[in-house]
Amino acid sequence: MWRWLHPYAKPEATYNLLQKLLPWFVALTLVTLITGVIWGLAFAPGDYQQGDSYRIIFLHVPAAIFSMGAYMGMAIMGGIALIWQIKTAEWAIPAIAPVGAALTVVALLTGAIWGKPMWGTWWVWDARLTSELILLFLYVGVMALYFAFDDARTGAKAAAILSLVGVINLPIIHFSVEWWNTLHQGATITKFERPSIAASMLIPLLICLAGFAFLTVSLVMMRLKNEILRHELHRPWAQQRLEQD
Amino acid sequence: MAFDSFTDFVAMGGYGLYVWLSFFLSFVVLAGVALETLLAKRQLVKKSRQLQQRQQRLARRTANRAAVGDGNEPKT
Amino acid sequence: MSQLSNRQTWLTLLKRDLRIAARRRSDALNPLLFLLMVVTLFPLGIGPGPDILARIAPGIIWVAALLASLLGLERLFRDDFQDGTLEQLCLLPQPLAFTVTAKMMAHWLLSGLPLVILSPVLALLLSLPLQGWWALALTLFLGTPALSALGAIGAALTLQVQRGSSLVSLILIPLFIPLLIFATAAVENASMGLAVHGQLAILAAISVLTVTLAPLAVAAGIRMSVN
Amino acid sequence: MTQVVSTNSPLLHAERLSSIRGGRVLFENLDFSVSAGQLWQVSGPNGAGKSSLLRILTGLLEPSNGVVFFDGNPLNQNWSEYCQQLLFIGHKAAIKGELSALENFHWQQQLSSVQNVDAWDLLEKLGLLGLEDELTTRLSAGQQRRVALTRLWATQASLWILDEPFTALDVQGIALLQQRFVEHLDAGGTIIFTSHQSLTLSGLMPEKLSLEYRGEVL
Repeated sequence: MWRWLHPYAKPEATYNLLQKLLPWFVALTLVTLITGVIWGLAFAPGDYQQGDSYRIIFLHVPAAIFSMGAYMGMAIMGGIALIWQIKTAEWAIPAIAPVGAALTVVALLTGAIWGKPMWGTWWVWDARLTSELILLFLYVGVMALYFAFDDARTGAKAAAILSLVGVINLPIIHFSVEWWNTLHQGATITKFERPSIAASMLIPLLICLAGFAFLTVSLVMMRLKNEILRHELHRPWAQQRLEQD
Repeated sequence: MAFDSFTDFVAMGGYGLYVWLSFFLSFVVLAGVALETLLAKRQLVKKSRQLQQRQQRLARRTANRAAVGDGNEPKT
Repeated sequence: MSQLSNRQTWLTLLKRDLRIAARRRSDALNPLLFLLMVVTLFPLGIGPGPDILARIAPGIIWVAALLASLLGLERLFRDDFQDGTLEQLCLLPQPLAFTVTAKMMAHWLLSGLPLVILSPVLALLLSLPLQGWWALALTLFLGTPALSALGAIGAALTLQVQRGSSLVSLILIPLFIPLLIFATAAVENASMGLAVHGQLAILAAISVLTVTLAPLAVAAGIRMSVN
Repeated sequence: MTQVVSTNSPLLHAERLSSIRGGRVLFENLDFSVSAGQLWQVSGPNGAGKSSLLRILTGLLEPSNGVVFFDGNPLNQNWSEYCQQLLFIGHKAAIKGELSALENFHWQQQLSSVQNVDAWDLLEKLGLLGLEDELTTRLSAGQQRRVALTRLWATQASLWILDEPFTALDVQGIALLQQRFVEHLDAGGTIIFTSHQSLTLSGLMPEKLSLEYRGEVL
């Protein structure tokens, strides 16, 4: 597999591949996301307990899942950057981090807004929200570290190491926060997802999940293209590409 | 269709404010990231043009100096 | 050729760091005084009622300890970085991930251990019930090695950054959270007379995991900074 | 005392070395071989990349392109072996200001695995006797340099890489260091050092590697 991937370690080849794939991913994002959101908002039946406020989960759950997923992806890229010294993987870190942070913010916002009618306050120290908040701090740390260096390569390496440290810590943090939550909260809080969810709600949720997956990948691809050009700006091919679009 | 009328749809069973607010804010945040990316691309185009101009200027000056016959390298 | 044993190298580095620290005592002392003062602020801000103080004592002491541990971190590798010692450490035949553990140990002896020793005073000031005292000392004893190890990662990564101390805090505080949760839970349980083995075991496990894996990240960070 | 590495292949071999620092090309496609027993002087104006080249040779700095071979293998493949053969004194001399001259000598010596050097003899030779308990921050630049150079008398390393070893030294100090160079070379050792002033080394004929300043900005 690495032999096959090797040509894409060359920035120009990666750029061309991204250029070719991006329109498809953007199209897929638009189709799935619009379908999922309209289905979720208008066609999925209301919840017998939460009424129509539950429709927020069509955003919240995918955002929460892919905020974590993006962190994993960033850490994997960090590992590749550190072990194989592949530049494109280094540049993927500043491409992924802001997207992941944005997804985390979406998960936090939607969680808080959902909490207002359910719990009566905008913020509750619920396990999932707290984890998301800490995840946001982790993203902020990675980005702050990356931008603290004058030399982008050093910054990328530092951010790569930090994201690996973070990804080892993430399950520990997640587990400790869950445990802390059961310790301090009564049973009055209704959990966000119930164990069983009706198919009529599950299908739009799955479509939304796919939509967010494509959205995450598309945004990362767009940003990665920028990062490649930013670092290859002195090369003729990058200058040509920039003139073309 | 889970709603009888458009007003029902907007009202979201009394939760309209929360549902629409969360969809709106999510859109703003994610569109913000996309917009920032597109703007960064524009900046890159600008920077690339500047760089090209600088390279051309540099090439022209060295060509001029060679023509005049003053072959001294600038001391730094 | 007399091959120098790893143990001897390690001890040389440890002794050197301790001797340097002995020449500048304020570096080790200031975080402790900071901790003491922060703990003093809470009764002044919340009121001196022993009930409420005892209730929040574990949290206050641990949060203050976390903040205090961030204070001196910036200097952990910086002096060695500036005078070229760090380059020499990289060029030792022993792996860097091994030699940095000597520096981490020195840091713990100078920052973590004094905290453990100071903890009864803090417990006294915040009227923590007597059953909680040993639990507090024990959680600090088990948790501070992880603080030193994580702190070393932060310090190594920000070596090249001018005035990196606020950045170090930004990076590290999220990573400290599990320690805080389990340590305070253990002290709370102990002061109520409940069992604390579970929390202490988890705390120890986190510490062991951190102390074994952190040197790799620290070594990578130092190599990157020296480059 | 000094170990002689006897091989037919060059001790250190650089292949197509390039270094780009801060968007500026320091040098490109540098090829050279250093054999055991040779003395090499790297010269060039400020900013030509002398220090960077030495740091690349020690393996501290990664070249932007190219490989350095030690004994026929790339550096990182027998790193531990290389570190045992290498003594590097950089621009920053790894002297601890909070420690005295003697303490500085002791900890560095303990790491260098040489035990049978008499510290007092050495301090006397380098004119540091009487200053041994003084904290090194209180010493002059030349004296601090001498403290750093004590390592050259207490080492088993065969390859010395020295960045500007002669700076801040007085005439006596320079003579002393030259004498040590001769001893080391006679014992089959190898020295690579930088100096931007063209130094007249009595009786020493260094191989020259000059780097020139290139203003190219990427």
